[in-house]
Amino acid sequence: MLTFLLRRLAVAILVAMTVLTLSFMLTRLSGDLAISIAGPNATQEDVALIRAAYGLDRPLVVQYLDWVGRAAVGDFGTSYFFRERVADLIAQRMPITLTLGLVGLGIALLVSIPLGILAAVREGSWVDRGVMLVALVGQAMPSFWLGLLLMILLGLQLGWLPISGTGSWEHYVMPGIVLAFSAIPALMRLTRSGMIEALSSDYIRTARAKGLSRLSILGKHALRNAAIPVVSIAAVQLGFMLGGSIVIETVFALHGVGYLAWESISKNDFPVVQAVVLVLALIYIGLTLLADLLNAALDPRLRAS
Amino acid sequence: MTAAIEVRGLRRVFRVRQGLFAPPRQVVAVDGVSFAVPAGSVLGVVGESGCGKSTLARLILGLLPPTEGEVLVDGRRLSEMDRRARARLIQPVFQDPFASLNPRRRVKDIVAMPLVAQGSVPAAEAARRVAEMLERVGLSQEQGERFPAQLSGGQRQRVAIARALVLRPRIVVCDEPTSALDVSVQAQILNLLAELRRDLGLTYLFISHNLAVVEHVASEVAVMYLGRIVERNESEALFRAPAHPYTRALLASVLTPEPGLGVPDVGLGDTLPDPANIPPGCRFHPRCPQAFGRCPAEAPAAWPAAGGGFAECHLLDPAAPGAAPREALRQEA
Amino acid sequence: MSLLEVRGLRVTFGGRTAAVRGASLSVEKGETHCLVGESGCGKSVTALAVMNLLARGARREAEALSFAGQDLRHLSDREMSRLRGDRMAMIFQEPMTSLNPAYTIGSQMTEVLRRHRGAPRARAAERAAELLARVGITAPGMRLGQYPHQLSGGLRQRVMIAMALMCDPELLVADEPTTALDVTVQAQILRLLAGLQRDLGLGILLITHDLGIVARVADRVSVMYAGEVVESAPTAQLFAAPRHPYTRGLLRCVPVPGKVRRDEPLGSIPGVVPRIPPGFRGCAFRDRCPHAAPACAEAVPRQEAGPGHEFLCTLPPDWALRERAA
Amino acid sequence: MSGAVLVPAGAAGGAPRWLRSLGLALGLLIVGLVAFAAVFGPSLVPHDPFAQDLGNRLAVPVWMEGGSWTHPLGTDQLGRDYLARLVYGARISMVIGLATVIASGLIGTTLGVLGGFFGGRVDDAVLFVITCRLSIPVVLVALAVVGLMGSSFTLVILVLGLLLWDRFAVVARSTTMQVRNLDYVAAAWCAGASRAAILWREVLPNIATHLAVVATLEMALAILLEAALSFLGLGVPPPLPSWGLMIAEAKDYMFFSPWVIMIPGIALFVLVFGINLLGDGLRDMLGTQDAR
Repeated sequence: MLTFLLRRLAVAILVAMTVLTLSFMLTRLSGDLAISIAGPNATQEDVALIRAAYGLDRPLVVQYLDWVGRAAVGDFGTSYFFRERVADLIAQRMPITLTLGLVGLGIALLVSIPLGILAAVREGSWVDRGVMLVALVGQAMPSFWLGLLLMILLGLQLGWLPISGTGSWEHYVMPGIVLAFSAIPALMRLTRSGMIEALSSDYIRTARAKGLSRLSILGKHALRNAAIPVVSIAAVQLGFMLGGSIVIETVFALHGVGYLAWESISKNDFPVVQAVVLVLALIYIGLTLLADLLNAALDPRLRAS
Repeated sequence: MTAAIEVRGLRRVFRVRQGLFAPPRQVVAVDGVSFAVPAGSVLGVVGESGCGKSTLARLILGLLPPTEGEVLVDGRRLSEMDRRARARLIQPVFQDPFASLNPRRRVKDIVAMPLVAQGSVPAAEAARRVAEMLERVGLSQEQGERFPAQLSGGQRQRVAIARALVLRPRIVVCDEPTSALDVSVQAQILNLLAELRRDLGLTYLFISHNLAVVEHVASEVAVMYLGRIVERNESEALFRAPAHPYTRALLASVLTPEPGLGVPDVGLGDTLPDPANIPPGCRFHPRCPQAFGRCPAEAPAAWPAAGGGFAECHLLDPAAPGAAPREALRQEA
Repeated sequence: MSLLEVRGLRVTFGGRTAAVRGASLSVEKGETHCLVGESGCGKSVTALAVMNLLARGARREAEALSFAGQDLRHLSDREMSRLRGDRMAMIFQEPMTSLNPAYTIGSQMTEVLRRHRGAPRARAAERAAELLARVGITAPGMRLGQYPHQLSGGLRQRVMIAMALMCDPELLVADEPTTALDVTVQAQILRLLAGLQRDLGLGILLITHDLGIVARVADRVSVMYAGEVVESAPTAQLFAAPRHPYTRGLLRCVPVPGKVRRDEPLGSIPGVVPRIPPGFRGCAFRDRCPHAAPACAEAVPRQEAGPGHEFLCTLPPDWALRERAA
Repeated sequence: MSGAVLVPAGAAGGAPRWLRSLGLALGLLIVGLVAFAAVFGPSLVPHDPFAQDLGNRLAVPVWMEGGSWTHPLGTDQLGRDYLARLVYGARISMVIGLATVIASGLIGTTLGVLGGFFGGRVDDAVLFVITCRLSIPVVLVALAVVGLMGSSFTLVILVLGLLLWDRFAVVARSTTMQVRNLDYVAAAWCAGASRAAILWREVLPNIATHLAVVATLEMALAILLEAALSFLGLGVPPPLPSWGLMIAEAKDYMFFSPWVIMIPGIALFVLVFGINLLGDGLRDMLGTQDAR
């Protein structure tokens, strides 16, 4: 178990290093950053000034090592646009994005797990078909469009919720619903197929042969095994949802990390962009690690080895 | 008589990696196996799951490289031949007729595959040989046009046999060829294999867990336990007077369809063999009902047994005090 | 009164395929009844139908289906589940997958007693440990805390047997309980079952494809072919004088050490097991039978060939004798 | 002897077949219609999707009060014909979807098949690359790249193609591993077939159907992502009528005339829905095939 953990950790660190490098390379893709930063009306001197100010005149390797060295201690430099330390910016915005992600995941789990179980228990019935249709609809729904529709319906016509902005808990409801929609199909399908697999397994037949009650068969024997992959995928989905929050935060003008990233991209504020990419990737890596741990904790076969 | 196939000191160690920092564990699946099979005869290899008999088959077929040892066909080392030359000498028939045929190809294309792989057989010639082979294994031309999913288990195994024989190899390695089949179909396939061996002068290596089947088809039998051949002898001699306690236990547990005999007590304990943890001394001693002081301490030599074979057991050592093999036999009876 | 009485059992899937077509058998108290046949003959479906464990979409009909005098046909799911695991228990072929990987042996064993007898946890655990010892498992207390994956196949099957015995059942249905095991372990498990039956007076319905097992453990045998019981007899009688051509063919297919010479062909049955279309009439074996006659396409009579020996064929009961004489 | 008894064995039962094939048929119909619109639509619709008519801005569709058949779906905020733009947008979505799937399919399948077939260190490397790819937030990186390099049609395809291969790789890898361990591959090896022949004849045909299912999923995802990028202004550059861009441009008017975002949104939804139906249908067919 310990060696498994260490091995997983080593891989995670390697992945993090690779992403670090990639996020550095990403911002150098466009060629001369100084020109991008300076904007179209800048003079030659302006560009040179910017180049010197941000250390862009140094060799790439030096810039890279400098960035790695600073990033390792949480120093991502200073934003060009906000004139603030990038780390502070992200720290201010992160709670909003995390709240949104958790609200979204919560809604997604509350919807997908009961529906997935219901579909599995009534496999092949109209209930099952209906649930699968919901999954298909969820998969096909463009999140930004759904966001706009909800704004029109819940915000404008019914007036239940604020249309956009950051502040009270009410501001998280619509974005949370939209974000949940992106995770519901996957979680629902997984719950359903996991339950179907469990229900057709030999050990469920054994449980029936033992004369156990239906509740015990479903709730104790089938669900426990079906839940194992769902729990770990839920952690991974949270990672995807945080990554996908950029669209939703922009639609709802929710000032989280995603919105920050979008602003920075529009303003060519590359220190912020590369830092956000890195931080989201690190969170994802952490979540997959967590998923593996949850898996090991839930599955006695993994726990032992 | 020259051996059609000879195996010398074959050994295969698997490294099971458990973690990045933990030292990999060694699993010795096949441990110093040697034998020679005369042309036209059948060597049966028997043993329980995990004894290394399937690994042995894969080593001989070149599907796995051996850690040590050599396989020779007609005195030539297989390791020094290219795969196409090897294919012309030795071919497999596998256990599961559902997994051994490519579901996306027609039967005639499956049977033709070895000819195509040779790269030198003209298409018309290949088609002729495929048709001939299909007929030989009892399949119609019409069945040659079908896909494997449209055939029964027995018919599929006939296809697998046709594919193995289309290159006219000298040796066929049959790895549990009838274990997935019903008894009535098993008999058909066993009869077919016997007929083909006689007609084509084939040599078989017949691997099975079913002793009754091995007794029926093999001229010589090797009993494997935890990677080693613990007893080898002429079929008749081995089944009449098994020398190794493990062989005796195996034979005792064969339930022949003879009513009234009840279920025998095989006298083996609950400890099951673990290839990752091979006991010191005689590897069978933890389960052996006749183990004595020497068994955990010292690996037994291969002592000659009646009938020209051998068994690796201290009880057969003429110098062993108070452990005559006769006594063991009486206890069994 | 038989412990288990099955008459005219029919099982269909989706109304199209008949897996069991009018099978009849009975198991007496303290008797081992073997149901033997090749894959797809309907023997496992019969066992599941008796336990009412058929998959959804399967339909079960019977002229009679009773356990200890109780008609099982009209029991509700709830009533049936009260019987299962209590008075009638079942074990399965795959010991590797038949136990729930997520719970300990102890948890899975005790829940049977807790469910059917409302026994407190401690008493149930006591009983479980006692039974583990009874089926030959050493250190039962330690085993109760272990998970299935920590046990070998043979041990798991012992656990399954112990679990089946938790409530002292009268009938044990065993569906190919040793097929997945090595021969030496198979012998151990079968010995254990025989011993338990002797001691506890269990009635056992043993499903198997292996005629060797049948010969060694059965009191009575029913041979199934294509969803029908084609022959049923006391074990010694069946092996000494089989009447149905299928039984005879099957017995000749089995290589018996010392009986069939090497290099001599084994007896075999030509063709493959057929699939029975709806509305099929006559003998299902006639396509593969060396004695098939036009009459075989009509209704086939059930004939008696001695006390407790029935077979389903158009040939007269003494056909084998006459054939040998001729 | 009566041959009537001998019916070859096959799978029976399952969900009502007509219902399953209904989904598949509906999916095919939708995708077919959109493909038709993408190919022939622009030449069938009388209006130019780029021609502005500032005097006729935000004309309502024909089914609303005041609508007319001149502009059946109305006009946008610059007076451009909505139907013409919608049809042209179908072309953009389909091209981006297909091109992305081809690019990502090639990358992912190659990686996955190599990892699954050769195993060992090759597989470790492939797995590592997949893990790295998965930890990169797709939308963010795509936006950043387009933002830094300037939006263009080809760049969007390139970026999506380079980012969306992960599922191809995962599925190709796991299915190749399964197939590689089957005895027919062993038989081909023993018959002397070359590695290339084994990959091509024994492995690929048996994983192709699984990859087809992934292809539908990825095409749907690519279309949705392109729409999202364009919606955020960092996808297909204006005045190209990407459906996402159409929604973005109409966003300011949606509270007063909701149909301006409904029309392109529904088009997007229906197309993606259809592609997913197709994928589900394929998957079901696979399922029945595997259950021999």
